[in-house]
Amino acid sequence: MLTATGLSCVRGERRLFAGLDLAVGPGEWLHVQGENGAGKTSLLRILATLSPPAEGEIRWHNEPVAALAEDYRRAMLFLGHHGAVKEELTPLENLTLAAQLDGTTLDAATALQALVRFGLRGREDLAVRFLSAGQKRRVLLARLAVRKASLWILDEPFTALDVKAVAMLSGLIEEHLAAGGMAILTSHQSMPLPNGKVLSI
Amino acid sequence: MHSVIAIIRRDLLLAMRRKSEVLTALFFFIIVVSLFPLGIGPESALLRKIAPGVIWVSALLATMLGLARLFAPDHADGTLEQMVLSPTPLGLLVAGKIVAHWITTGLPLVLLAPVLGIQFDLDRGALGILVLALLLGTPLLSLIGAIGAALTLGVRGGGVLLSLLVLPLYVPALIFGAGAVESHVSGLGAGGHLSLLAALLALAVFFAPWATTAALRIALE
Amino acid sequence: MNNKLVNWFKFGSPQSFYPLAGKMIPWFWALAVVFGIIGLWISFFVAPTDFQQGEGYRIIFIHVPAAWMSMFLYIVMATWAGLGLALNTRLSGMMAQAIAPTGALMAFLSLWTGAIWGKPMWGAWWVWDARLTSALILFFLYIGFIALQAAIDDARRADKAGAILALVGVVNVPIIYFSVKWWNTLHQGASVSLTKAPAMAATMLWGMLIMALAFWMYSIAVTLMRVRAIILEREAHTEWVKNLSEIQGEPK
Amino acid sequence: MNWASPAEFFAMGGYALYVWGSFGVCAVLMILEPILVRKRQSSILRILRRERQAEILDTQ
Repeated sequence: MLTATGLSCVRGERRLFAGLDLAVGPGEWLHVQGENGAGKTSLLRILATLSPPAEGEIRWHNEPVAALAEDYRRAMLFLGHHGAVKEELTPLENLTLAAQLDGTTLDAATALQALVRFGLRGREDLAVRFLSAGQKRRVLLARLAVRKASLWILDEPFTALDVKAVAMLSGLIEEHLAAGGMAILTSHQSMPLPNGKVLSI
Repeated sequence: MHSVIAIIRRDLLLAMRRKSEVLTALFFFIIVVSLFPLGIGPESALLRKIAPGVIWVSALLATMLGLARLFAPDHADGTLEQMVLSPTPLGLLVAGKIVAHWITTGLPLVLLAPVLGIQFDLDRGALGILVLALLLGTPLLSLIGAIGAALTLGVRGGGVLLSLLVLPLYVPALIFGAGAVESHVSGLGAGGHLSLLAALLALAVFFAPWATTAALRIALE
Repeated sequence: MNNKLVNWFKFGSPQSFYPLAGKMIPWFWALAVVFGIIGLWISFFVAPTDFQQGEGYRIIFIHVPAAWMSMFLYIVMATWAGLGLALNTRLSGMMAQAIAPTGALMAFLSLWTGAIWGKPMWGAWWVWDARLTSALILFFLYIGFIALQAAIDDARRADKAGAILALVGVVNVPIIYFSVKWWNTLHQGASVSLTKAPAMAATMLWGMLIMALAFWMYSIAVTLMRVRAIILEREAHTEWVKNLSEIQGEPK
Repeated sequence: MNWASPAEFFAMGGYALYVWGSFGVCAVLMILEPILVRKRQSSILRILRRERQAEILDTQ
């Protein structure tokens, strides 16, 4: 259960939003809407503890996230504009190394299975820089599938995806929610997912 | 510990895939050192005297060359954010990256230095001290440099600014490092210099990852 | 106790510090001028001619205070920066930013006067003397701090990054000074020293102290002036700045 | 008193260039710095006044 109360964000001299409250429970997802520059990304970065809020508090299962530190970071997965995918490494290496940096191990079979699921069969050993933009995003989807986290914070996850990949991602998120996970997403288009709570800033 | 080894392995793997960057710094080092005799003249007495200083200054510059790219690629592709959000403490991951940086830039310099020292007619004892001093000094350069690299991350004119910030902080390493060989040659013994260098290294090992981590968090805010 | 803390935080906000600084500036200028006149009078008319260095030694009366101030200001700057990092107060970063140029000026003056003094005494404009070399590096550290802050657009981020640099610098300054000194003795540096003038007379010491006070007051006055400008630049769009009487007037 | 005449004072026992070179540069810089800071202050004040006036014109 993630709750935030009275969040505000100041960028430079501008106050992007103030007094923002939100709550996401198991099996729920939150759609953060807003115009360009309204502070969607800033909100997600605050929720991910990348930047501190100017005011307000974020709680995870009723404990302040600042006190939880590692435990919160283990339970949460944040994907920003950039994919955190290394161009020089192969999709397989990317997946296993990312898991190791998180302090977990990922066996090759599971990683391979995830890559195949997202249509990257035959590309596992090709450096990512030889993949197309859409295929690079699919590597990220595979990472979502293998990383065990109960809270997903995804910034514009549907950009640069073709119809098939959009279906795959929404399937993945639905699966995650059905298993009691939580998700916070931003997007300026309408979401191909049912029953979301909407937060407009 | 597991993830520290993972990040060292990852950075070494990346360096292997982008060999040109590592090799450029290395050849830069070789060329700069080799240019000095051409500018100064071939008298071996003079060359012996300037050798430690020349090799050390070139090592500083060669280290600077790769520093700007220590965190920049990770920053650009979002890996740095994932490192900050990793359950592993950021300080450990940063320490791992610094170790990897040293293995790809510092260690080759240490291994090459005796070969270049021969160009300057240094005897065997002096070469040994030179290698020892570089072995203690180059990790220090990577550690201090990492602070500068983190501070200038994503900043306008970062590369030039980085050298402005970092080079003055390299002064003690330069003095004790080059001084070790000199005092050995003049018969005073290099022990004092080397132990001071080791003391600086110990201080930097504690202090630099902390400062680098703080600077990285600020850069990402 | 608690009340005092509240007061301290009150003056720690730019809004209340701005008028306070405005009131203090003239007083510090007055003190700077008074001490400056007394100091100059001692340096030229009271202090006797040095039998070894002639009249040239009178440079000491600005060289030493400038050197002291350059080091002292670096520590003060790092302290403000560290406070800003620890307490997250807005004013601290602005103070650090306001001190840096004056500190750099002091470091430059101590370099300039040291070099000029070197010519008649050592016969060279520049001698790699331990004090001059460390002053040079201190000057570089100031320039680095100013350049880093200038390169970062977001003021809060500039403050924090500058604070880390200043703290790293403050740990390094003694190490640098010590290493340069060590290097200098190893290389048989110059034996004449500006501050080791034979039997430093009491009048000389007084002259230097009073000049140092004048430099001190000057630094405070200029820093306060600069911090006022910085406050206005950074808080330009806040209500209290818009309601300042200086802005309510007609534009010239 | 150290000096018999003003000329002697300005000659500084043969060290005129060095002594006046130091004190002169010091004086110039210490006068210049506050002037520059003052300029910075008045330029930001000018901008703020203009902004305020624009705001008044805008609301009228």
